[in-house]
Amino acid sequence: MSDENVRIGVFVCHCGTNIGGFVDVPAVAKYAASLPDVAFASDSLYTCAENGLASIRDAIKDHGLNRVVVASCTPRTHAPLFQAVCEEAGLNKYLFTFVNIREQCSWVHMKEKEKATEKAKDLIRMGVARVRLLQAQEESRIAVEPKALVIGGGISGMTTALSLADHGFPVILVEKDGELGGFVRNLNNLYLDGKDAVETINPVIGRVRANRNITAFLNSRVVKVDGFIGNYDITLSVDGREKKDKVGVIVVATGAMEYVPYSLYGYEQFEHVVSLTEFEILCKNKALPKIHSIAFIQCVGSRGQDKSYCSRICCNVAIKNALNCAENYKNMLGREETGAEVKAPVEMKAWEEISERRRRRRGRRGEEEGGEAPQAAPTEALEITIFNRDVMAYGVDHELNYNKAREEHVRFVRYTPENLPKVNMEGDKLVVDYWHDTLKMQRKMNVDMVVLSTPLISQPDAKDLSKLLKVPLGQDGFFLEAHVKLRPVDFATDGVYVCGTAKAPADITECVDQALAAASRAAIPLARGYVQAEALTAKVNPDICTGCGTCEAVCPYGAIRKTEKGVAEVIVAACKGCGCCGATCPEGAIDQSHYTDVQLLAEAKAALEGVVH
Amino acid sequence: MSDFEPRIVGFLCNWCSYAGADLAGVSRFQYPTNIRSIRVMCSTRVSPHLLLEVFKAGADGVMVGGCHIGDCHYITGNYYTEKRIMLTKELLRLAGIEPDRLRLEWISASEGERCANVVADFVKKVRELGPSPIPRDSRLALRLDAATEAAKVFRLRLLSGKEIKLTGEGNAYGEKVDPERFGNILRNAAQEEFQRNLILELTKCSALSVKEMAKETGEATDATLERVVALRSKNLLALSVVEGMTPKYKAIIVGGV
Amino acid sequence: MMSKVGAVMVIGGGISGVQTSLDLADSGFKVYLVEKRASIGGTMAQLDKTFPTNDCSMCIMAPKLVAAGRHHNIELITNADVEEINGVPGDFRVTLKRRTLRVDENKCTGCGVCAEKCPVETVDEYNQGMKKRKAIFVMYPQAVPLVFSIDKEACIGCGVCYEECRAKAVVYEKPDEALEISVGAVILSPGFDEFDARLKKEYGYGHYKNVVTSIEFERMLSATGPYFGAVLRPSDGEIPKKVAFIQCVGSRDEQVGNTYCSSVCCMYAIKEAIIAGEHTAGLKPTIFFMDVRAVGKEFENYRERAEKEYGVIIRRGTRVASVEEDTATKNLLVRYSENGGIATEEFDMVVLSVGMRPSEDAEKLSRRLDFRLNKHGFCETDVFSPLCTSRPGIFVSGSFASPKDIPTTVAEASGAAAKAAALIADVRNTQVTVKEYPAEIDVTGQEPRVGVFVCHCGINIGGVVKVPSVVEYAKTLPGVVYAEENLYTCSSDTQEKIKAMIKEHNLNRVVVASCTPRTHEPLFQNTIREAGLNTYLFEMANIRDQCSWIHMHEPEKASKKARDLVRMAVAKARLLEPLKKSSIPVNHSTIVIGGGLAGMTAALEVSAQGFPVHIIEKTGQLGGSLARLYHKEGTREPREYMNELIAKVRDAKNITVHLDSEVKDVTGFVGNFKVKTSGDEIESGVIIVATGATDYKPSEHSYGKDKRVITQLELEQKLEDKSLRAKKIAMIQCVGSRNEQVPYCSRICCVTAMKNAIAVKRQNHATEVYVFHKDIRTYGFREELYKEACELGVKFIRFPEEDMPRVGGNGDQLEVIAHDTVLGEDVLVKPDILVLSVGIRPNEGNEELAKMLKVPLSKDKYFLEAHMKLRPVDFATEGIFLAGSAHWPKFIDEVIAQASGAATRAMTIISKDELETEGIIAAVNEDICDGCGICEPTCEYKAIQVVKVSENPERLKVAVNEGLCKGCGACVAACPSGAMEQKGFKSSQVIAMIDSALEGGDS
Amino acid sequence: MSATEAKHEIGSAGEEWDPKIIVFCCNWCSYAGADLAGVSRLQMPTDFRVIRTMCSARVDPEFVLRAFAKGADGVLVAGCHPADCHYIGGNYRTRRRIAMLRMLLEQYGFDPDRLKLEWISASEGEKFQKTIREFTEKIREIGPNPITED
Repeated sequence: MSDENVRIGVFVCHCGTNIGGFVDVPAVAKYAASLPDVAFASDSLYTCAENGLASIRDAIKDHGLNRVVVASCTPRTHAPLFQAVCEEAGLNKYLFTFVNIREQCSWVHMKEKEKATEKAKDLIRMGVARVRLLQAQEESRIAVEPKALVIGGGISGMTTALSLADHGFPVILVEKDGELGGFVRNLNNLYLDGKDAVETINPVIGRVRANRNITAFLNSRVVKVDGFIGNYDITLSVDGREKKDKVGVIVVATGAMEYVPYSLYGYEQFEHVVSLTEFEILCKNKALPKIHSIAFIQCVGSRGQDKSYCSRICCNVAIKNALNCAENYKNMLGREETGAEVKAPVEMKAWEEISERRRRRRGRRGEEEGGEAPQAAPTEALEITIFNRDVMAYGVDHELNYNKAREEHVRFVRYTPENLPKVNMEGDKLVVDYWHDTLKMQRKMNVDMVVLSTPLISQPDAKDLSKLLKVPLGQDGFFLEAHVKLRPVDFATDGVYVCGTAKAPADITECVDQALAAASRAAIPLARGYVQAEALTAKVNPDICTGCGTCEAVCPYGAIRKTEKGVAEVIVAACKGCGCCGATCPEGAIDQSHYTDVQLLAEAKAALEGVVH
Repeated sequence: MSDFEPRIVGFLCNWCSYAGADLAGVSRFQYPTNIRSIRVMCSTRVSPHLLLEVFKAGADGVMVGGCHIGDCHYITGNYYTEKRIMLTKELLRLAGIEPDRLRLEWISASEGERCANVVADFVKKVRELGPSPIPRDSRLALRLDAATEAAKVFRLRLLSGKEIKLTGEGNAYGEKVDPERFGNILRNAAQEEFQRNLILELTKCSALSVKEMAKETGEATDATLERVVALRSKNLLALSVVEGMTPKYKAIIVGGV
Repeated sequence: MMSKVGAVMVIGGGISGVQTSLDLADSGFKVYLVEKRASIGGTMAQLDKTFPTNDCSMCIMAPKLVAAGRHHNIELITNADVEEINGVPGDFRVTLKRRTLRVDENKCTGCGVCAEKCPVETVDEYNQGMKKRKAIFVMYPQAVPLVFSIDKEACIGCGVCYEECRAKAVVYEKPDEALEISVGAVILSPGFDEFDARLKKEYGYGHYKNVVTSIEFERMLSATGPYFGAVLRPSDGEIPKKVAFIQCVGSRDEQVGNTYCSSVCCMYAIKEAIIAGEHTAGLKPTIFFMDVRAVGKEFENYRERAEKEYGVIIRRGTRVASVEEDTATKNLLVRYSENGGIATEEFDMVVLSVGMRPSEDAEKLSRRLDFRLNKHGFCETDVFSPLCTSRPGIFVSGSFASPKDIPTTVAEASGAAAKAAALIADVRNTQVTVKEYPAEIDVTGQEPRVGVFVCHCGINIGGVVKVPSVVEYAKTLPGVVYAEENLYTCSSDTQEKIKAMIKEHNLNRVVVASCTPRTHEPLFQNTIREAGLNTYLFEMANIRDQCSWIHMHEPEKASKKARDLVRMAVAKARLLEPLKKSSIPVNHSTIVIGGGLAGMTAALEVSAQGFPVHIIEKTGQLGGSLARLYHKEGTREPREYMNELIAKVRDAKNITVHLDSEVKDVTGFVGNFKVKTSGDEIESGVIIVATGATDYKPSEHSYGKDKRVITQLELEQKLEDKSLRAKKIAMIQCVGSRNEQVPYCSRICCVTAMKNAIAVKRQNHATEVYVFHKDIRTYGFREELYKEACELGVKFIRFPEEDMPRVGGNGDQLEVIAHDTVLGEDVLVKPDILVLSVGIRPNEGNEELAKMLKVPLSKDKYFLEAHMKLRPVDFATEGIFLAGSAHWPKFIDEVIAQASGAATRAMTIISKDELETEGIIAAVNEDICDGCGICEPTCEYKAIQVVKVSENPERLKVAVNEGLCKGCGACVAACPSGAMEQKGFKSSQVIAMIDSALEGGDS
Repeated sequence: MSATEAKHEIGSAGEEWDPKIIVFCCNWCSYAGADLAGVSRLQMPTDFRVIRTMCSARVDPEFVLRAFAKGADGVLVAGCHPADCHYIGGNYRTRRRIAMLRMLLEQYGFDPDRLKLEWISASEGEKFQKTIREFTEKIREIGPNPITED
């Protein structure tokens, strides 16, 4: 194309009187005809009307045009229409330039016809300067490997995997633990429906196991990811052995973990101070000691204490547990308290499980004894207190539960961040020392057990995974979606999706919502079988590039990688063509097709033509 | 001066500012005709040397319009735009051209009225500044050439491209670089590269002594000697002749022997 | 018995440390060379030229640095500090902290792309801040090891070096390392620091742009410096017309607390003045001296040439009071004392000759290693044990003990090695490694099968030269059976690849096209040797330093050139032949000629390491001139020390003393000398010349006729036996020195005069002492003697260079009349006794001995060493060494250090069972040679002799002594019949390259 | 400075004839100086080809004559500065030999300036560059080797 003589056609639109009323369109068209390389120029009442389009088609054929400029309204709405006409006439649609003389000329300069006309001429001159330098672009399609990788075997990951598998796509499910189920396995019963957590999740695990489209790997993790949407070469470490595969999309569902409230409120200092998850384990295993009173302290470590955010679910969980305690306390007691109802090993296991968790975190073998059930005399009714900053029982049903808890005489005591409650041991009694904000006085409360409501925090290996996948993490270490409102389960990088608590604290319902959303987003390229690559991508000149990596770092789409020779390469399938890399490249080795430096500068210079030097 | 009609080139991002400008039209908000806009996909596309080239071509003002921070269609593009404009203004300042001739505005797709107001205001401002001195002042033009060349230098572009990462996310050591320290390094680098390129521009045609260079660049002679040392060690400048006790230097044209 | 460790730690990697390390490593000890900076080289690496030969500093030093870097028994530990030391002499454990380079030195190829791309510019210390360097850097281009490091202070962590490094050598989070190393001995050579000229406020350094220090000036003079060797005014880049050198800045200056003389500044100022004039036409240097202390070999002559040939203006006896700046011109007004008044002169530039001060680490080191510093802050040593610190097992060399110049430092470095070696001599060869290679493949008769490996060097070559095209082209060349490209041919995985390819393709020649053979040839030679090929079946094409880097903007032409260079290399490679290094058995004994202080010291050092020694002494007793010295040195008398030495020599079982014995004939060569003396015939591996020198017997001033006229030695004798009777004594310096017949300075007479003057004053304070002198040359800590004499009231009268005092008087009264340059008029002194400070003269027999040994004499008839700076105790002829006053007049401590040094150098030979000859040597084709002998004088190493053909005594031929030949090839080019050849550079090989360069090639 | 600009500059420098120049460098000084020129990225014409010898004294007159006979347009011999020779006095011999060769060349009807001797030390990268530039320029002035034309 570059060898050919440039023959430009300019079509100026009156847009009824929208343009014609304020700009001397015939004069503009006449001026356009006088510009170098312009082989044809005309004006029409409505260029976008069928006859206007036909005239373009004919002119391309009759005058052998190989570049087209339409001067009318805005490319944002009308460019596709004219581009289609060009293609119909056998002209590559990228050899077309749109000049906006309506929205950005006639309509905004309605009282200055002469100047508006001059401006319209200038704009067309700029368009002509630009179109002269344009080159045909190919839009390529890139095949998609119809297979998905889901990272994380918790409720989110399993749900995504099942959904994708039900769409008929093979799914690789990677779980780092020895079993599926994730965090939910720790929980007792679930709020709202009150069902046992394990009973809820077990059927899901069963369905995953049974699904032929799902290959689940336990004790495994992702160690390497190369490629881009539709074509990821992944390397897994399964039981320490490397395993390679190829997938088209990746869903991150790595979940979250519990914050450990070291040195807060006597945790690990006093026996009956437990974290929320530990409490759930006790309840789940029916290993609660006999107690008279229990206190829940909310927002331990969150909302500005250590983590800045609210963990969203803890208030509702605390209410659930309060209600459990009020209504069903006896069913959760350990053996000594209830006779022979529960078998000893289960009971022992609960405390072992807890201390084992604690030991693991500390990284040393605990010297403390296993898990002797704490001794406390049972009473008729349990006194339940929830120390809170605000009760965030959002939504319809949770608020009802909140009301119910109050009816059950659960006490809600508000504290402020300036006056945090303190947990001490006085004699053999746990004491919560707190500031009563309503009474404006310091008070003490004897309790038998304190439950610390700790937030969910990001997985410690999230950073590594984010680097592997070239997707970002937010401030708090959770994965950061492409857009908080409109693209909640996408990453900016095409082909990678996120759901569940990997993104932020969420409850099971929300996780499942997101998981299904992620599955349906991920299914799109899989179902289509190809990705339409952006034609207007960045292009690297490998002879100039030295591989400094600056472009790689600024690209929000992870669309640049290094070749074996160490120079940058644009992943066409992932590039969105914003041009950031080109403007950044310290070597000037990257240009953006269709918006090259030369083209932009030609356009700008055309605007300034006539400036006296 | 009253008949002065500023020539203003606008670079508008496709998704916000260009749409905002369209909305101004659809809503018939009137503004002066002086602006000639160029549509780019993202404001981040506009690199400093490109902007300086536009000034070289004689623009009285250049406006760059992008999405509001946080709203960029390309997620983070406009953060870089902001840094680039800052660097460009610094280079304009060094060259001796009013940085106010360059304006960055965030205009969303819904801000048609604002778009009209911003353009009107900028036209007014540029009118006050008067015509660009570049077409008439060859000395300034040379300085602008030097600024443009400086904007192409690897070091400056690298620093500018890394600023957000280093001050925001953290550097190779996992530390965040103090923005003030980084700013100083960048400004310093901009000045050094500008002055070095100015010396190269000055010595392209005739050999100059350190004193003669200093007279043109406006820097002290000892600082100028440091520039000469740096340029010589990069093989961009060579000793041409010694006149009496005065060595004179000439720029090396790449590829020339 | 305590177990000893056969390894030595050398702390400080300047020229001193490098020399010590090489000597020890060559004598069978493992060496850990610890350097606090990232590269070795020290101060000498910063210098442009060296006095008095104007040798290029880097040219002569770089081979040593490379040798130290490559020596398999030297482990360089750079960027490291000593933390603590435990244990006893012979078995120390040293803890080191190695500060991280943040670059993996095993991966870094030194290609420099990282520094090119690094966006942060910061102060370049190597260039004294006159230039900038990057945050990732090497100190200088020739640095050893050539490993880049990150300056964390300056680094902003942008990550570009990591990205650009194709070798993936940048590791930002690399931690510091703690090392614990067992060694038998420690040698300290951390050097000195320059005096901070800012402290001399009156000279305005730091405020006035055009006042620079001498080391900054040195960088200006250097071709690799900021101004490419030109002298420019930092204020405006103009060439200064008038440059003033101000001496003794921070030396001989009680005000700043440094009472000593820095010993080297006079000479380096003269050198810088000469070189500045050479580099920059029209520049006129003036040097403001208090005294010109040109005490070394050839120094006085150098000074004279500076004045007469180079027009350097020398102002003596001046002290500069202040420097002021003209704020408009930035010129400098130098105010100085002259003729009792104050004079002012305007200059364009002022150079401050800054003195040496103790290394900033001295204090810390002395605490951590528990040895004492002297009152000046230098390492404490004793006159009779100049290389020992106060802690046994820790030795010292170089300017860490006192300010000194390079030759003295190098001699000491070798000397310190002797001390350490003696301590652990019985565990020699226990820690060193000998590399085992597979048997060599016999390639004789095989067709050449050349393998070509072309390096990208990251983007250094590949960014300009189309490497694939070079590889494809190489494949088309005759004899080439294999070619490939590598990202880095020097990386360790590529070495494995090369070996594998040699096996797979039966390669019998290897060509690597990459960087320079000067640094990388040994690496590849080792690789092919490991694959069973003779190391000489290797050839390199330098397509980086001499192609891609110098033709960066012409990729097409550079690619063509690279192809040409590969073709040339292949052309030579086809003709390469395996070379055998033959070995010569070594006789383990040493002959020391001369039984004075130098001879005995050298003999004892050698004997202490367990090797037999023969001392050949001309007279009937040992001791030499030491017998006539009485003044205490520290706490002991020289005579006492002498007797101790003699007793030690007598007691040493492996020392044989041949008294009344003279050398009559010397035959043989290194490893196998035969020396015929008046009585015996002795065989030895090496010879140490320690024949000393003679006092000048004056004829001036009625000496010998008038009993009141005596020499300093005679005065010393009188002081010793308390027979001195005089109210007024006059001393005249430079009698028989620094005149037309004997142009040199005898180095020691000023100090002798000071000692005697002080002793006179001490015996009777009322005695007046007048010293007539040209300069007082009490260099180093000896300056304190001068100071003491002044304080005791000794009067000093400076007379002009060419106007000696006149001695007269009528019978009863001696009269000395001299022109006093300070007063500007004649003065008359009427002494009771006139003492002549007579110079030292070379021995009469030097010429004869030199002829027998085939070693040269200097024009002053002292023995001439192989190289003034870096081989001060070697002769060019291998196996013969030099110590003591036979080399040049010197003080006791200097003699001891030098003699120890000579012993170490000898040890590098006699500690081996056999010597390996060079591979690249001359060889004669006896069928063609007709024994014309034209080649004989061309050989600087006396390796060629015309001999009779044994079968046909009528015919003459030439024989090459393989042990002596260094392989320069001069004889080959001289041979008129073409009988002489240079192995590895045969004419046919070079011609093949010429032809290949000029014939065709691709287009 | 763009690539196109660079091309233009090259194109303008006489394209018709590229001289062939052989450079003998001694291993210790001149070859090291040439390396330093590279390390310092000093740019120079591409027309020369370096052959390394251990000492400049190794440069046999035969080598020089052979080079001219084979069509070399210029021969440059580079060694250590006088007194700096790694082999003590080799370069003095070189100096005499080159002087003799230049006389010889003249007798053969060759321009003796086609043969040049230069002292270049290991730290004189810039001198190496200057020497190559000037010598190439000189050879361009003198023109092609007459042997190739005959």
